[in-house]
Amino acid sequence: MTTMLAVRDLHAGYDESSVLQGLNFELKKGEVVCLLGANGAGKTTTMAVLSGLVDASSGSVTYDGQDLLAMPSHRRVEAGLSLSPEGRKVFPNLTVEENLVLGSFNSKARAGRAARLEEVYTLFPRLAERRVQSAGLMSGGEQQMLALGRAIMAKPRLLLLDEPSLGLAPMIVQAVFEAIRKIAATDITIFLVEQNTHAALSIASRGYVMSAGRIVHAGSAAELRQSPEVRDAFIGGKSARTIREARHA
Amino acid sequence: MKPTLRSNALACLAVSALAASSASFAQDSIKIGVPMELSGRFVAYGASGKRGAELAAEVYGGKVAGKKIELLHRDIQSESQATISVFNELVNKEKVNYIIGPIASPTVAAAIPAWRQTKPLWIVPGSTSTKLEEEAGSEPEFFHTFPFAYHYHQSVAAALKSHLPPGQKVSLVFSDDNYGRTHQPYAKKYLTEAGFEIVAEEIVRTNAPDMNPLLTKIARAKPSILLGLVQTTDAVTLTKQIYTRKLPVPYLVGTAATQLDEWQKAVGQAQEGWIGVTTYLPGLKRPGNPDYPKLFPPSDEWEAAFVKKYGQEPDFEDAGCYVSAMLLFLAIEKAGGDDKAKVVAELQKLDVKNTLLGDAKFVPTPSGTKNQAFTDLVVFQRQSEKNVMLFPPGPTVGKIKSAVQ
Amino acid sequence: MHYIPQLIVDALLLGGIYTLMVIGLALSFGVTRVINFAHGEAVMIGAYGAYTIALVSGIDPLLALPLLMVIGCLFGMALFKVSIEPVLKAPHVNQILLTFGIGLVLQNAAVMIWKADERSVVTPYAYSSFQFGEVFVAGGRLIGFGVALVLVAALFFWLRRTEFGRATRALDEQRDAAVLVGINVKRMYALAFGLSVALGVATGVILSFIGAISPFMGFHILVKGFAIIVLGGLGSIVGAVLGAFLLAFAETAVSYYVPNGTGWAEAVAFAVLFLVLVLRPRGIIGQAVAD
Amino acid sequence: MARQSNLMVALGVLSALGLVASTFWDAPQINNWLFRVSTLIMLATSWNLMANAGLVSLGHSAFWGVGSYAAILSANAWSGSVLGTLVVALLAGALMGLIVAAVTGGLKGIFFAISTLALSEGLRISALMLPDVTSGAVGLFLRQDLRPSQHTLYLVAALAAVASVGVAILISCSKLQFASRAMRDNEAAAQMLGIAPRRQRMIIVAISSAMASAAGAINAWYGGYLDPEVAFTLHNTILAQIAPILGGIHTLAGPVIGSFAIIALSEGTRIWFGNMEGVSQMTFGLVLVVCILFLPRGIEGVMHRRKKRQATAGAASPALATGRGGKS
Repeated sequence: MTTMLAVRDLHAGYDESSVLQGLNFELKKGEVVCLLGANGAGKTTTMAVLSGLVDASSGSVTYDGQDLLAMPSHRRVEAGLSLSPEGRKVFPNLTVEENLVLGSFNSKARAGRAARLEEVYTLFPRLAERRVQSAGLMSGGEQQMLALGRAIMAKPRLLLLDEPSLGLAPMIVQAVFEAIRKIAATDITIFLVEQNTHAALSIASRGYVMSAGRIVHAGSAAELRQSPEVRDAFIGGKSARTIREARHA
Repeated sequence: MKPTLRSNALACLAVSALAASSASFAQDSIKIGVPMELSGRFVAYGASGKRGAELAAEVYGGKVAGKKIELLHRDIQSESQATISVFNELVNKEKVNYIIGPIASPTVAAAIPAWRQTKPLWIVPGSTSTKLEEEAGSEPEFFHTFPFAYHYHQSVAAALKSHLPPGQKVSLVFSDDNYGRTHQPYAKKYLTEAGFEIVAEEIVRTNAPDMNPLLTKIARAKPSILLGLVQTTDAVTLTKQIYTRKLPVPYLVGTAATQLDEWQKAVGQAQEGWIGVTTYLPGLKRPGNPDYPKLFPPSDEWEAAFVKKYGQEPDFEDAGCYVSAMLLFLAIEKAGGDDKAKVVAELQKLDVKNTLLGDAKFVPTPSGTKNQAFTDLVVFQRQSEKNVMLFPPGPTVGKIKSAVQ
Repeated sequence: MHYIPQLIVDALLLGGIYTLMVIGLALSFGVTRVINFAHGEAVMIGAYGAYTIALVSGIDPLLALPLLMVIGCLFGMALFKVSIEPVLKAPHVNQILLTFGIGLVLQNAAVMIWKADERSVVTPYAYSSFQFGEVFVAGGRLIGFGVALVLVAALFFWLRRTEFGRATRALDEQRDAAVLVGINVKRMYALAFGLSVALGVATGVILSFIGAISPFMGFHILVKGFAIIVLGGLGSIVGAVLGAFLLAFAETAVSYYVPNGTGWAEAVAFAVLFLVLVLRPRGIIGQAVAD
Repeated sequence: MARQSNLMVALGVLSALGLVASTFWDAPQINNWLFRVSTLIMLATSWNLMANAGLVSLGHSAFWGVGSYAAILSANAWSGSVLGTLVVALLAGALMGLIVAAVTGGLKGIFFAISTLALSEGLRISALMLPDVTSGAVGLFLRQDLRPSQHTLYLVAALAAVASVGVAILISCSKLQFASRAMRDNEAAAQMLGIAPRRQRMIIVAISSAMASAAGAINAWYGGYLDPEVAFTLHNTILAQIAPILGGIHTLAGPVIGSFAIIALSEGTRIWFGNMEGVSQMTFGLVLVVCILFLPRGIEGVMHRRKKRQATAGAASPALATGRGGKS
C-alpha cells in the first residue's frame, strides 16, 4: 500500500496560542483511520489545517507526493481531499439539492455530477425525500447526512470526517456509521476524528491518539480498544495537565 | 503614549516644512490673494474665477505700478475650514492687501470673519447672498462686483412686466440651499410689486431625484409663469422633468443656469422658451472701451482671445473675475503703488465705461453696501437655441414666446 | 384633490431608480462584507462613460449599456485584486476608509477629465411620456424601471441557476463550508465585487439621461443607498429591492401630502431608517448578519 | 518597564505643554494649523473612545454640528462667552449622546454605524428645513462684538485638546476601560462579568459625544459662521475616523498622531497640488489608500513594531497590547 498522506512535525494555532505542537502521522491508500483525543487535543485544528481553513506555522504535509501546504484550499478539493466539517456547516438557506450540487463545485468533480447525486440519494434516501427543502430546516441527523453527502459529491480520494456523531441520537449515529462503512467499501481513504471511541474503532482499521497537539499513541483498532492511553485521553486529566504545561513553556 | 514625542516631532517638522515651502520669494511684487474653489462641489465656479484673474494679469502685462503682479492662487476646496485656513494665511502670514474671490455664497460667508481680522481690500466677484450685504456691505474695503439677489428679481419682474399683460399667476420652485433660500423672498417681493400673483411655492431638496410630485402640485395651481430658483444639478433635473411631462406653463424662468453652456447642452431641446437672467453672455457684441483698447476690447474680440487660450467659451464668472482683476490693477496703477488706503480710494473713484459687464462704477446700494458695481442684468429667452434679449429695453429686444405650443 | 394614482406611478418609477442604486451595493456587501464607499463613484463613472460614448460616437446609452457593464465588471475585479483583497481581514473601518479614499480619487479624476460641469445625455425617449387620463408616466424613468427589473431578474437567475451564482450564495451563508467545497473565495469575492461595480455602472448609464451627471453625484447616491440596504436587511437582495420601493413610497407620499414635503422627504427617509434599526435591527428581511 | 513608562508620561506632558505654549507664539499660519489639529484631536479621541467600546460611529458630524449650533445660538442669544457656550455645547452633546445610546439600545457594528449616519443626515436636513431656528442654508454669523482674540481661541483649543486626551487617559485607567474592551470583544461575556453594557455604553457615548460637541463649538467660535452644510458635513465624520486609523486605532496616542498627520497631509496636498482643479483632493485620496494598504495598524503600529523588534529577543511582549487591530 502506498502512502497517501504524510504529516511531519506540524505546528499550527490561532493568534498567539499554538495548538498543534509537532504532529506526525501517516495514512495509506484505502485505509480507514481514526484520530482520537479529548476536547482541546487539537483534532479539529488538524482537520482545519489539512483542508486549508487554518494555516500551518511550520512542518510539512505530503499528499500524494505533492506539498499540500503550498496548495490553496480549492486546489486541495480538486486534488481529491474533502472534509465534512465538525458541526456540519450546511448552507442553511439553500435547498438540499443545491447543497449537494455545490459539493461538486470543483472543476474535477463537475463531470459525472448527476450520477454521483444519484449515488448519494441511494446512500441517504432521506435526502432524496427532502431534495427541495432548505437545509437549515432539517434535523441534526439529516444535516449530518447532507454534510457527508456534500463531501462525497466532491469526488474525494481522501475523505476527512470531523465528529460525524456529534450531538446525534444513538440510532442516527448507527445509520451514519453504516453509511461511512459503505463509503469505505469503495476505494476512498477515510480519516475520521471522533470522540465516540467505540463507534470509531468499529469501522477503523487503526488509529492515533492525540493529546496536547501531539500524537501520543498509535495502534490497530484492537490494540487501542484495550489501551490505557485511550482511556486517559478521554478522562482528560493527563492531557489537560500537558496542555497547561505546554502553554507555560 | 509611547511614540507621542517622536511622532509629534515628526509632525512639527512636517508643519514647519509646509510653512517654509509656502513662504513667498518675490520681494518687489504686489501680492494679490486669489482664493478660489479649485476642488469640491463649487469647482466649476472657482476654476472660472482663476482663469479670469489669470488672463487679466497676462493681458495687463504682468506688472502694475512698476512692480510684478503676484497672484497667490489658493484652493479653498469648497469647504469652510480650508477657506478659513486660506484667509488666515493670506491675511496674517502673506499680509496681502488685496483679495479677489471666492465666488460661491457659502464659501464667501465662511471667509468673512477671517477677512475681518485685517480687512484687506476685498473684491467678491460672486455670491448673490444678502446675508453677505448685511455682514460686510458697510465695510469700505469690501467691493462687490456681482449683483445681489434683489437685483436679479428687480430685473426679472421688470422684464416680465414689460412683455406680459398684468395679472399673471406665478409659481416658485426654490431649493433648500443657500441660493434658493436667499432668492425666494426677493422673487416673491418684486413679482408681487409688479402686479403678479404668487399661486404656489414649492421647496425642493438639493439633488432630489424626483421633482414630479411638486410639478403635479404646481400644475393644479395653473400658473402662467414658473420661476425656478435652483442651481446646477437641480436646474437640469427640473428642466428635464418639466419638458417630459409637458407642463402647461407658458413662461419658464431659470435664474441660475439658463445662461450656462453646460445647462443648455445637458437639457437639449428642453431649453426652448426658458428665460434667463445674467450679467454677461457670450455673443452679446458689447462695444469696447476706446481708452483701454487692450484691457477692455469689444466683447467678441475678448471672447475670441479667451477661446484661443482656454479652448472653451467664457462664462459669466470668467468675465466677472477678469473685469474685477482689471479694475484692481487700474486702481493700483492710479494709486501709484502698494498702498491699500489709496487703492481703496482709487477703486471707489474709478469710472470705466463699456467693460465686458457694462459700465464699471462703484456706487452704494440702498440696503447698505458701500461699493457695488455691475448690477445691470440682461434678461433673455432661449428661442431656437439662441438668446433673444427681453430686457433692458433697447433696439435689440425681441418678442417673448410661450414655451407651450 | 386626490393624488393617489399619480403618487403610485411616481413612487414605482422612483423605486426602480433606487433599486438600481442599491442592488450592486447589496451584492458586494452580502458576499464580501466590505461596505463599499466608492459605489457611488462607480455610478458616476458609468454615467460619464455613457456620456462620453454618446458624445464621441453618437451611440445611445442603452446600446452602450452591456459594453459598459462588462468594462465596469473587469475594472471592479481589478480594483478588488489590487486594493481591497489585502484588507479583507482588516477591521470594517479600515475598509470603509480605503474605499472612501478610492472614491475620492475617482471623483477628482473625473473633475480632471470631464471638468466639474453638469452634463447629461439627451435622447428622444428620455423626453417621451404617456398620459393615462390624469396620470402621467415619464418615458425615461419607465425605461429605468424596466432596466431595473431586467437586471434584478438577471441577478436572481444568476444566483439561482448558475454555478458561480450558487457559489456566491454559498459564500454569503457559510464561508468555511464554501471553502471546503472547493470554492476559490478570493476569486468569487472579486467576481461579486466586479458584478456590483457593473450594476453601479448600469445605474449611472440610466441616470445619464434621466438626471444630471457631475463628479459629485456619487456620494449623495451612496448615503441614500446605505439607508436602503440597511432598511431592507443588510446583504439581502430581496430586502434591498423592498427597501428601495418602501423608501420611494414614503418619500413620494411625503412630497405630495406634507407642506414643503419635497424638502422634508429625505429626512423622512432617514427617520424611517432610524426607526427600523431601533425596532427591527435586522431590517425588513431579517437575515442573520454576524456583526 | 516602569522607568520607560515614566519617560512616556514625561514626554506626553511635554508635548501637551508644547501645544499649549505654541499658542503664545505669534506665527499665524502655524497657529491656525495647530488649532485645526487641536479640534481634530478632540474629534478623533472622541471617536476612538466609542470605537474602543466596539461602537463604530459614522455620525460624528452630528455631534460636532450640534455643538456648533449650540455654541453660536447660545452666544448670540445671551451674549455668551467662549467658556459659557462651551458648557452649553458640552451639555447639549452629552444629552444627545445619552439619547443616541438609549435609542440605539443594543445595536452593534455596522447597524450602529449606519444609524448614526442616518442621524447625522437627518439633523442636517432638519437644520436646512427649520430656518426659524438655525437660519437655514442662508447661514448664521457669530455676533461680531462677542468675538474674542484669535489667541484666546488658539489657547482654548489647545487646552481642550489636552483635556480630551486627559479624559481618555482617565478612562483608560478606570473600570470603564475594562468594560469597553469587554464590550468590544464580546458583549455577552461582558454581561457575565457583571458589567452592565447598557449603562457603560450610555456613559461612554455621552462622554464621547460631549467631547465632539465641544470641538464643534470651539471651531464654530473660530470660524464665526455656520450653515447646515458647514455644521453637519460628512467630512468631519470621515476625518474623525481617518485620524485614529492613520495614527493607530484603540490607542491613546493614535488619534493625536493621526490628527497631526492628517492636517499635515491635507494642507500639504492643498498647498503643493492646489493649483490645478481636483489634484489636491485626489492626492489626499491616494495617500489615504496607500496608508491603509501599507500601514494597517497606523503610524503608532509601525513605531510599536519597531520598538518591539529592538527589544531583546525572548522578553515578554510589552503590556501595550492596545495597538492590536481587531479581527473581523
